[in-house]
Amino acid sequence: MLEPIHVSLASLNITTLAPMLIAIVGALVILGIDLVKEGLHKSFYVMVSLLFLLLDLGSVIDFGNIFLKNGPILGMFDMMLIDGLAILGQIIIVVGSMLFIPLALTSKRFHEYNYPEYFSLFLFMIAGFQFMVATDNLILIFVGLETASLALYALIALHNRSKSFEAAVKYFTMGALAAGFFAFGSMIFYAITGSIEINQIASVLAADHYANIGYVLVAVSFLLAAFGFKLSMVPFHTWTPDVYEGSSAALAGYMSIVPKIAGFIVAMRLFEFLVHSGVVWLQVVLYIAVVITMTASNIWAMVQTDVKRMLAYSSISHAGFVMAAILIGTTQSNTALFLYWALFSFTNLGAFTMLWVSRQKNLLPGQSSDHPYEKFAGLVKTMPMAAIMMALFMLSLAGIPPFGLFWGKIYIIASAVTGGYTVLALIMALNSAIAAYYYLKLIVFMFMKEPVTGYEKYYFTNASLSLKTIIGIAAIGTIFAVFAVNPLLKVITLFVYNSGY
Amino acid sequence: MEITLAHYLVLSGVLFAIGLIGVMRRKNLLMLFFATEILLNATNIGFAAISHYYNDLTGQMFAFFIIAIAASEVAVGLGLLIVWYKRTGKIDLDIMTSMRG
Amino acid sequence: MEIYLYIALFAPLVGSLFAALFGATPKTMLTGIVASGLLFLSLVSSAILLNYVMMGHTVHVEMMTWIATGDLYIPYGFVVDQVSVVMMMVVTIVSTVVHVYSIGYMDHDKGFNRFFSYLSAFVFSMMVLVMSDNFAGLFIGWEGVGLCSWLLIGFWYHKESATWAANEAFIMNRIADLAMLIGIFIIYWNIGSLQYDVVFAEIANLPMPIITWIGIFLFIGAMGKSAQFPLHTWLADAMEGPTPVSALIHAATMVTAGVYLVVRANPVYDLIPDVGLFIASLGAFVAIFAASMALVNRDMKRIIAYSTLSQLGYMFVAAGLGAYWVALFHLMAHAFFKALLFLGAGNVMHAMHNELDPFKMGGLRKVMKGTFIMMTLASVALAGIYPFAGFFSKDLILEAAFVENHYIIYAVLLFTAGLTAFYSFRLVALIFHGEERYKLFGIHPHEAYKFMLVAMAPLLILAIIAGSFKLSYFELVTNLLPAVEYHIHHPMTYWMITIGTQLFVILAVLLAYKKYASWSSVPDGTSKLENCFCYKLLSNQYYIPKLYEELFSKPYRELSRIAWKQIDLKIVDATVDGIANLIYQTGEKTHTMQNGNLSSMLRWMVIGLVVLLVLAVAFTVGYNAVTMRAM
Amino acid sequence: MQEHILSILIFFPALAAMLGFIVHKDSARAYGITVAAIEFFLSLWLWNLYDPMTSGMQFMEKAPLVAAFGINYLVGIDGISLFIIILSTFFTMIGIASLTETRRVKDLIITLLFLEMTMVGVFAALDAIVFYVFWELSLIPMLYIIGAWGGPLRIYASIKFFLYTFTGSLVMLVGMLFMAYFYYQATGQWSFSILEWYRLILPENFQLWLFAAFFVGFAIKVPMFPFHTWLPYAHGQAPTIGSVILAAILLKMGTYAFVRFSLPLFPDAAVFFMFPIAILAIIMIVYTAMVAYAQEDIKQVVAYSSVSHMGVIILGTFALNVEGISGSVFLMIAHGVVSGALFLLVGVIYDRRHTKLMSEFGGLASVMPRYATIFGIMMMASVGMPLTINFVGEFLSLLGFYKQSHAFTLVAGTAIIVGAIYMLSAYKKMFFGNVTKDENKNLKDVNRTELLALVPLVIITIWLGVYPKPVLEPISNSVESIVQLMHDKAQTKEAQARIPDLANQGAMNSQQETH
Repeated sequence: MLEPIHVSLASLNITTLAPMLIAIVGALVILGIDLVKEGLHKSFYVMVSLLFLLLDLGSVIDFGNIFLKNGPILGMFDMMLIDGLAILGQIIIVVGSMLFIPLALTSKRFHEYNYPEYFSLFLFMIAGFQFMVATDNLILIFVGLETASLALYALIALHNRSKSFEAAVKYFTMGALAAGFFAFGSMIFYAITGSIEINQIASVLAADHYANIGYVLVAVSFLLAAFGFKLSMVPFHTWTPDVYEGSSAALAGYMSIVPKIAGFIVAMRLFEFLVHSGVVWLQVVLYIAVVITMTASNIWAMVQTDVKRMLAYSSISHAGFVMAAILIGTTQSNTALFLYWALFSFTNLGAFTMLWVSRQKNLLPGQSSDHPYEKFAGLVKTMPMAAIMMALFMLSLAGIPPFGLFWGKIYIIASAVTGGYTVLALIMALNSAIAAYYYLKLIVFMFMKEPVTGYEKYYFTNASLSLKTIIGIAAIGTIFAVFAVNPLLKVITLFVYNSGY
Repeated sequence: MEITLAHYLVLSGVLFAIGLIGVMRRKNLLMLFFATEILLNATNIGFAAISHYYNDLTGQMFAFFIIAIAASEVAVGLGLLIVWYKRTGKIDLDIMTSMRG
Repeated sequence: MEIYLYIALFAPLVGSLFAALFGATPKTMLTGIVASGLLFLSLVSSAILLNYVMMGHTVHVEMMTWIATGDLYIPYGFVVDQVSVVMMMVVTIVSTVVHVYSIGYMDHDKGFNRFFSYLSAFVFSMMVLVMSDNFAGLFIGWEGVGLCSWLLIGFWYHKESATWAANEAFIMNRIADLAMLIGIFIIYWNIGSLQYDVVFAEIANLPMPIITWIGIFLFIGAMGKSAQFPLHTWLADAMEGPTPVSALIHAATMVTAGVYLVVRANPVYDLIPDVGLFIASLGAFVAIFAASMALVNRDMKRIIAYSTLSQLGYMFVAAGLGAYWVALFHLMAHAFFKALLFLGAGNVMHAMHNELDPFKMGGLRKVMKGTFIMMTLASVALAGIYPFAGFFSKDLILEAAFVENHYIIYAVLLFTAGLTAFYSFRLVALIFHGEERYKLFGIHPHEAYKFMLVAMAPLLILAIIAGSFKLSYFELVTNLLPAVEYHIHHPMTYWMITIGTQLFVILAVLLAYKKYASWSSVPDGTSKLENCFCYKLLSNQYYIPKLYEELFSKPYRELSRIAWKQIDLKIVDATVDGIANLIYQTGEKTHTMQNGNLSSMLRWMVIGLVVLLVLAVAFTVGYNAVTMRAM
Repeated sequence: MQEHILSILIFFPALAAMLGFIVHKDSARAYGITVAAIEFFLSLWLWNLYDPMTSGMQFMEKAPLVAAFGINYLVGIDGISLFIIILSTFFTMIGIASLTETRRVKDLIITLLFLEMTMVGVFAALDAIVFYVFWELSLIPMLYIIGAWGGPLRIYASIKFFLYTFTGSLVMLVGMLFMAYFYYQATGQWSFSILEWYRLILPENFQLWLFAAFFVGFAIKVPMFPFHTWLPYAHGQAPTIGSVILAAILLKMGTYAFVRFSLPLFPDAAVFFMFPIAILAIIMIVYTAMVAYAQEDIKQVVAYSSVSHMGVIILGTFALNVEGISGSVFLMIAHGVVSGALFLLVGVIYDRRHTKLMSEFGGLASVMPRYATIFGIMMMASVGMPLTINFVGEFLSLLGFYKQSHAFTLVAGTAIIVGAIYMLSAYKKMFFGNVTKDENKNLKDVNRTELLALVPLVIITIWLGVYPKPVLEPISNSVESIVQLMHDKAQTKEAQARIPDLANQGAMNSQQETH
């Protein structure tokens, strides 16, 4: 029989759970309040969620300080690992969520925001993502991943349009398959090394000099497929455009940011040690995957007729771009990843919010999707400020200086240069040129074409003060990013470097 | 014949392959969900066997978690399926193509 | 003295700008008078400078910097020395006359003011050309006269032929100018300066090939301005301009700029006698070549233009043979009588309502006595009959050729002298003698204004007496130019040659009179002569303009079209668009993989996994194979 | 204020543009003229403050932007950039003053003011990233100007313009990052300061690659053959003001960048690539001149003529000696003035007839004499008549390159022939002959507003042609220091031979100065 386990509470270091617990408690509180009093206004839930997220953020930052003093913190049988990556990841997750959750405060009514469950699911999802990034235990990663994903499927479906259900079902099914890949991959690693903790796997593999290289590669193949799905690498990306189109613009924007950063951090933990251990196969495969993902999705984005789908493909391309940082695997590139994503989240927040504020209830005759380019034709004549804002976000996405993403872009390309990936750097640069085409296309529609009648009544109908504020924040973040880059770089480098990446 | 770890793993692999084929071939949403369950359970067999082989509980723990997650997946999946069925009266995959390109 | 230099130089500019002020307004007599007055002022200043220079001084000023960078230093420097002062005198005399004359000639023209503006601007450019103390300054004037020539040839811009001729002249000159620029570049990079004094002092230290190249390129430049073969076609076409322009620019001054350049650069050409010989040979060729074309031409002005061309050939012979002072002397004499001839032709044109075909004139001496006398005397001078100016200068050239033992050149020139006399008097005879064929066309000719004739008088006098300046001229210019005297040592030979020449020339004159003085009908292209090959060859200018059209203009036009339509649009641009389209089409073709069907999406995932697994297995197999072999 | 004059010059128009949103649309044009005039006088004041005897950078300002990555806001000017900046502010002023556009003038003015900021910024930037920022940023206003106020193909033209130049500059960006990385390897610090890069001596093979990367960006911008095909479309479709700014200023960014980056950073590579580039330049000169000759649209003639003249600028730049580079920098300004004026002139006739086909005109000289005169002067300047501004530049550029290759210069020199061919024939088609079209019989001559824009250009054309010293001298001084730098950095034998050593020519210089 097994010996009873004696564990002292102190050694559990249960506080490492604090950020996630805050989110979970928040979710439960919202459910509890609903039991007590029904029919509260959505603004109440938004604010409660925001408050809990603030607390969450506070505790993460607290860990940040501890980390800088003492180094990585372990807890819960060493399952929790609070290192620099975890902290940075959580900050981006929580801040990103805080920026997106006020998008519920639309002026139009959407039924999903009347359910308190929406907000509690949202918080559960955040807790899931936080778990994903704050561990190197494959079980916990799996649990976090699934918690978040299941909540996300439900959130998408809550948008209550037939496309949303279709999107949710597609996402769900493919997610289930990806979960299978992940589990199977983990199983193979477990079989080879007898461990499911990434750092132990790494040390075991290193100890026997990758004797079972074949099995390792098979395992990596499965994990790559699983994370390829999560990070929407070609050809595992097929869900992305459909899901983005099906879900509300707010949620689509959210999906383009937060789940991805969680995925990136796990990918970093999983793949970088392999890249560094000289698994040439992985380098080659990642190289190919990165290039194909960037290029193919750019090319597909060019031919889209719907802005939201275009942005979906564009975010695939951006993900591919950032994936290059993992391939390069230097401190600089990992720093660049976080910098890029932080800047990207501001810009994408703005872009998707702009779509969100002009959401239509009913499609016009002949209109096949929510946000066709024609909808924005001649916007500068009807709403110049809106057009300028949208153009600003597009230019930033295209990497035109001095707007936000440009700085992330040059830092990643610079890391490719310093990492010795010259050709990759060139491919990345040239891809920006292809990408510029479809971002420009929207600008062309907005600034150089005559308005198409029928759409004008939808512009900004969904806008409320808080949405405008969010757009303003995003715009300021995008324009003045250059002043934020230096402090961001310093902090990120500190965290990344001290985590050993 | 003694049943070794290898047999379990082969079984696990075969089951996984069956699951994959099911995922690719099935047009009925419900059957599709079954196929994904097969995938996960194939993994479970593998974990249990390896766990026994190493005499280490971690694998079994992983299997437990997978079971739990599979269960919640089914819950969410069936929920979606029911709503979809209510809306369209069908659970056929091929009608689910309103978004493309 | 500097003040006179500046007056001589800038008075025409002031005149030009003054006239330009009234450029768009209707005719004001004032512009003509002011411009002419200022030119006269320039003439006076030049005369004062001439006097000064004759006393053995030179004037050299540096007004200000033009271009200075690196080691290059080009000032606006002007020099009045023995050579340039001669040119200044020629230019100012002829142009003053032409200005005054033009007041009458352009009397009825709408562009009266504009004309004076251009004309004075031309004089200014010409003065810059002759007075500059460096090659770059010369080039300013060089291009300036080209520009004014373009403006003036195309003065009647509504005429297609005029504007065409203007462009032709400009572009052909540009070809030569390029060579001139290259010559300047060679000078700069080998000597480090473009100042005449520095260049001529250092030139002898350069290696021979470089001097040769300098000489060749500068001469090509001169060929363009002086319309030497093969860049000669523009000069005849340039006759589309108003006649005073032809007199001033295309006879007296601008076209002699090439000769001036060779004379000015004599230290260079002295070192390269082979190039000099080439120049002389080309000159001789052009002399006879142009004269032959003048024989049959039926356009009064073109005949005179060919004669100009021919005389330029003479000048180049002299310059090429090292007889620079002779070349300059002929230049001067030629300027006077040729300008006179042109102005006379202008009078005739006026009288004949712009009719140019001498066969349609005849018997004009009765109504145009003054013009008749002047043109006849000018032709005598041109023919080189004693004691007119042409005799002295032309004879010297012949002597030079003879003395230098270039007998072929000598023979050619001698023969050309006969031709010259023939076509000159053919023209005079056709215009002024014989039947009054103009009556057939209902024209009532009248003599030109008195003051125009008076204005021409100085030229007439100079055409007659210029030869008598020979000695003082020789003394003057040989301060600067090599003082080679060409004396045929044997007096007997000398007299035989001189008298022989005179006889030959007079014979040609008589022949011309005999054949044309009693001409009675207007040829209509049916006569036997007009249909013989030689005649056609000559009247079509040896088919050279046609050849140029076929060989250069048309292919260039065609090539340009091909460059645009075929290369630029269909290759270069199409490649760029092709790449863009390729990318776009790839997107169009492949984005259907996103067919929205969940099954196929799942299949893509599995395919992705399978590909990864296959790669993994392949790599492992390969890896193991490699490691096995290593063991 | 003097220490910050460059920042003021850069950001004043941008600030004014922001405030311009508030200005009522009827007053927008007056506002634009006012702002542009203030900016222009500021730039004149800058010239006044500039010390022409100093060859180095002046009015330097530095502020950290991304200190961790070595990116600083670093601006400063020398003789090379000073005059291009003045040209930019001048043309913005002239352009706005002569604006005849009636559609959405306010938007146009604001866009132009933003464009002005980017132009001044590019030429003042001494930090590669700051340079790149302004470089890219300048595309956007131009994109908008072409795309929103252009002709029927405007969208195609504007996107082509944008994407083509953008693609090129991305390659250049990679080059810049490499350069910074080399600097990092050499010194352990990141830096994008051009001045610090100047101190770096790179191995030749790196130079070649980096040169090529920068070249792609610059060559497309210039535009060099065969990357030039965006230009005819851009010019053909752009409104007058767009063409004017594009031709006068934006194209100069490419050639300026060659002088600022390619030459001093990669002297060995510059020598290595001298002849290939010279061949391209010659193709530009001759081939494009031929294409210009074949055009039917007067604006396209001017557009292609721009490419042809840019060829001479490139040639002068790669002469790699003081004469050539000074000449090419001077020619940048000259070409800016002349081609800007020519585009303005084309705009004048387009406003009246709404066509640019030469076959629609003919005999304009009698209907519009003043117009014909000004056009004629500018045409002659474009053809390179001495005593006009263009001649000085072309003469020096060709003179400079003659030192490097005689045959090439001879071929390139045909510029003065082929240039005359297309220009004169175009002039003949438009202005000479009889007035054949009834529409042309009552055309109004240039009016006062147009004269206001054109006359200053004529004056500059002649003034700087007659007396280029005030501009040429500072340029020459700064160029000398660049050439010396190149010589000092040159490693290959060939480069050392081709790039003159000015320091050891002191004897010769002093001899010249005694004049």
